[in-house]
Amino acid sequence: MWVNMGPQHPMTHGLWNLRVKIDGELIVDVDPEVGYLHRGIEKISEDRHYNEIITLMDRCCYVAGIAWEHVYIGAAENALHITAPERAQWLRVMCDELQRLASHIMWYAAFVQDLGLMSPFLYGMRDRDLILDLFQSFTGGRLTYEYNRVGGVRNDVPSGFTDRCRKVMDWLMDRFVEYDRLCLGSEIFRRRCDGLGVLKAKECVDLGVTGPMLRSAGVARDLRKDRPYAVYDRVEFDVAKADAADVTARYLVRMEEMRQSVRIVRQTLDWLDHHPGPVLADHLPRWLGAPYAPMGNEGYLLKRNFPRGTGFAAVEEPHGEAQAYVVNTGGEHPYRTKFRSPVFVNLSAAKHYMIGYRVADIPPIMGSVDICVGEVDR
Amino acid sequence: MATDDLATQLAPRAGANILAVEPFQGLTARVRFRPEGALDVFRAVHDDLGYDHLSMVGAIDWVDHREVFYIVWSDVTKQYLGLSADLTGDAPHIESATPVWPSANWHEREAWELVGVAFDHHPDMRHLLMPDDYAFHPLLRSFKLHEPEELEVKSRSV
Amino acid sequence: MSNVTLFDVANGLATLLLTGLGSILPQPLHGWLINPNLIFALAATLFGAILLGASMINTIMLIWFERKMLGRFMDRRGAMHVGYAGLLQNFADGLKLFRKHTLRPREADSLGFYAGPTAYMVTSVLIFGILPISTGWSSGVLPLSLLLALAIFSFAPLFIFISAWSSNNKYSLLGGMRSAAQMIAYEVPILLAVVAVILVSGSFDLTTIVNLQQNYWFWGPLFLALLVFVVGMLAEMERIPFDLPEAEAELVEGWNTEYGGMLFAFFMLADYVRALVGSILVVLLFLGGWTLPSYVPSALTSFPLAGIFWFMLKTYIVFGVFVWIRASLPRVRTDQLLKVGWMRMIPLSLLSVVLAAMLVLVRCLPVFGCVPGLGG
Amino acid sequence: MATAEAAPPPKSSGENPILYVAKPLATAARQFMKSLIRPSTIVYPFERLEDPAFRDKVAVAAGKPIGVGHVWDNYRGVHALNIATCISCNLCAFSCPDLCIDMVTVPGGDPKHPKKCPQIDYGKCSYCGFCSDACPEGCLTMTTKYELATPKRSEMVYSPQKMNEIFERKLPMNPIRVERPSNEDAILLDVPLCIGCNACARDCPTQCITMLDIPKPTPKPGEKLPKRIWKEPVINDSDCVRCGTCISVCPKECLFWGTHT
Repeated sequence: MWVNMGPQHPMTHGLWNLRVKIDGELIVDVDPEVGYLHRGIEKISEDRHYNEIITLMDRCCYVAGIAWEHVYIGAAENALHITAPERAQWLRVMCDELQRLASHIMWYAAFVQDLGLMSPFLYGMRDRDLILDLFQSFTGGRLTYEYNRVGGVRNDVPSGFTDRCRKVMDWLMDRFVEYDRLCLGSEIFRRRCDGLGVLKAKECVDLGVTGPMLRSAGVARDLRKDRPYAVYDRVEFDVAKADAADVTARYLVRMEEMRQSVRIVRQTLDWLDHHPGPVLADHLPRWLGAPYAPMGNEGYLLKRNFPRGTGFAAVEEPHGEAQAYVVNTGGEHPYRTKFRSPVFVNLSAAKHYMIGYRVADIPPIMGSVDICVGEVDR
Repeated sequence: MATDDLATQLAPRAGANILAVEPFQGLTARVRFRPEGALDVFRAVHDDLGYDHLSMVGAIDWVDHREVFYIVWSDVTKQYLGLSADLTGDAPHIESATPVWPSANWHEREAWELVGVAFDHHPDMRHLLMPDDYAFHPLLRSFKLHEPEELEVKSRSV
Repeated sequence: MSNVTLFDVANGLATLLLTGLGSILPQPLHGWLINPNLIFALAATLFGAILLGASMINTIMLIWFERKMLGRFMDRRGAMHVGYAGLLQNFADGLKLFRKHTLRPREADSLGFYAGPTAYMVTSVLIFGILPISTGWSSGVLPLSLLLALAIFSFAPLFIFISAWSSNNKYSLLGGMRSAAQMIAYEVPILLAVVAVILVSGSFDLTTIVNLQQNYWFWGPLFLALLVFVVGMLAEMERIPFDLPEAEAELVEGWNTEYGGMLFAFFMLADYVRALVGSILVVLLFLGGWTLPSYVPSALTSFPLAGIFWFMLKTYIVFGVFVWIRASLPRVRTDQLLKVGWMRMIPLSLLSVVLAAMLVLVRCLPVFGCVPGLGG
Repeated sequence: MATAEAAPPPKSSGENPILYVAKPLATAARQFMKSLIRPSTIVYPFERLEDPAFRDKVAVAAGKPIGVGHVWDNYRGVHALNIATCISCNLCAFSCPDLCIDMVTVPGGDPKHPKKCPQIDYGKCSYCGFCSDACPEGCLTMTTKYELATPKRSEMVYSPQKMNEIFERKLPMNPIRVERPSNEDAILLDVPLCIGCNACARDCPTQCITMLDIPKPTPKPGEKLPKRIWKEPVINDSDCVRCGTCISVCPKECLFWGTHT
């Protein structure tokens, strides 16, 4: 019997459809259907200025907006041969980690709620709100930040921000203990999650699975360590790793990542306190340096013969490895942008970690993948 | 020089199909190859160079031809490598990378439906993001964004 | 405490009404109206109406109680805008559901679709006619009231399955099957736990059981039975952690996916009626019902309706424990649930029966000393 | 696990089964006790985070970092427009990625140069703030107003007057202004192409272009002088807001962006 779990279904957390073939309560086949949220971001980008694409990136993944901005900005800066100032890089790292915290807390909330436990959902939303408050205090937005610019970030953090941020980090560290008590301390949780959705390291690599799913299989692969971008080579942190490759292992990896993120945020705050400086690169081309896109660029571009190039950047987004490929042919719009979403790939491997389990296991397994449909469909 | 090393390493199995190995912003290098020998190149990159992880498959419409690019990652060298092939002709097609990297499955489905590059011997070539009977390839340059009146979905399944 | 029963009240009301009405009417009508059979019929109707009203109001207050309490567990407030502290919110919700159009899927089986929720509701409410709320506040002395209550209580899976199957929906069917399997699996340990109580009290009559435990509530000596009974009741009431028939994460709303409007309200209300009944049974069987130990000051037990007050207080506290469990535990899986039911709960309940039998044999209770009347 | 076999049963952690739910129960109970006094919820229509008095009360009373991150003034909400200082430079409309800004005529301009101010369709707006970043005069800013619910879609279109009313309410406005880069490109003139038509000076919103006379060269014998007005635009760089209007109105495409050498 084929059962449609979606497009409107409490398990899907977004707009996609998991077609499940079941035999009694046993899953015999699955077929994820995506595309319900396809907005054609890659097509719209063809008609937008480099900076205007940032607004699209925020909507690419609605729980990890600023991380996606970083993905795109990295590729765009490569394509345009621009380097952001140091302070901007630190700010980006801080934003990435705050976003990772927000995204993982959101994941925790939704995942545990799928197991039928509603209190952690509200605890999670409550604590995530503090991070959104922090974001709002310097970007002006709570979900769609529009903070990065080609060549840096829009503005510096306001005074007093670092102290507030530290306070929130302390609060969060206490909450993580509570989260663990509610989940790992509960035998029912362990019995629901242990041994579910196993995807071993070899399969993970073959299927291109990245992020916490891969790290839960014992592969300590993290772009922040392996191929440090921005200033990740200057902060200290450990790569979270687990060996069981099941749902509990993914839970453990994400919880550990949150703790490491707090650690990184604290280091960035210390750096930011002592190193004032510009946050936007100087000597930007006119149509990038200005915060807007003025008229009359076409003739200018022809006369200036702006350098062309193709940029590629990979960023360890909360869900996994996000990559962007930006082709700059010298025009004011990128010729082609291509984004690689980690969830897209993790979802495409669904057959390999879902078949053989039971219908009741679908929510925990899918929850542990951390689906964000916005970035699957783009 | 990294690019020369790559070229020599690739030479025994796919030397004939390699057009160039060029430096690339953000990647170790980019290998341009002939689409006819795609599978050989993939195998060489996967087995000999150890790039066991396919990150991305994308296609670009350059109006006169189309380009397919692959980004692969090696856990040993911790490096990305780009592969790219230019496809010409009215019906551009290339061998599917799924036998070498199973993760190419959805990427190739997406590249086919958005840019119209056919992947031969793909195990499951269906529409992914678009409706099942969508007749256009939206990421072609000829597909204009601001002229929606020209676009009509030919048939629609209920 | 008076010896007036609720039925006596209803009977008196009916007599007053009919004789009063009859006295002003001419003869043939007068004769018909003061006919004892008619009076009895009206009394029974009144009794039912009072019971229904009381149980419904209690159920709705129970929902409010759960919402508020769950809110505090989750660091939020719960309903708070309609009425004082949201007291009237559930009435508003009920009114909204009542006004809604009832939709039936085209392919659904009409008879089962409508009969299922109705029968589920009716059987759930029926139990209130049997349960003694306080001294005399019952339909009378039923020697087998406990058995009857449990028998009616266990009708539910049948009706749930009927309505699930006739909805013609895959989620509903799965949920209905889960529900049936779960309820049948947990009937047995519940009954066995009740057997322990029966052994100790020597009676099937709830009033007798309650009166027996005035000074030694059964939860102490029969702790194992209480545990089995509470866990079984959680499963029977389909509350978290055993709410997998309507596990919304995988089955949307389980067996009531296709229901809306008043039919959904039936299900919802009946669920809470069953929750109320479950809590009441726990209080009756293990927590001494409306009695307080004789050493508490008599001022606490002598005010009007004191029995009902203490009884409802205990009931709400028991329900509060259910809410607490709901707020802190995730839901288990079907196979685990059945495994726990058949392989853990039944041995435990059997053990509790053996323990109870031993208690009866020695005619002594731990802590309370020897009780001559033990075991009836 | 590509085969359709039953998964192996999960392993038990081997703890005491009676106590195995004690930890989460205790955690929930602790939370219950904590939130008995005051849950974290903010009762929104009555309590607002943008109200500083409330914020302090909550943060202090609850002992939680509620609202600690708030610098509400930074919030990007509905725009406020100061019509009086708007120079009709069009930059907001051009910087809008969603094309939701229309420039509409407002009273106050002279008949030759009607005053045009932005009208924003909030049905399309994505609150990215590019327009207020682009505004050279700081007259279009974003405020903390965020309640836009309305029964009609047409009411989502905010006219300049309506945004001016918001400005007059003196709500906190986003204080972050993106500084103009110091090495900003200027507008340069390709002298041989200019015909001295005055279009740029006429349309310049800041009136920073003046047309200066240039000497009419004496034609050599046989050479034909170009047909033009013997004037040339001179741009006052310190007044110029770099809106590019002159470039777009120039009939001969003789103005362009570039750096002074």
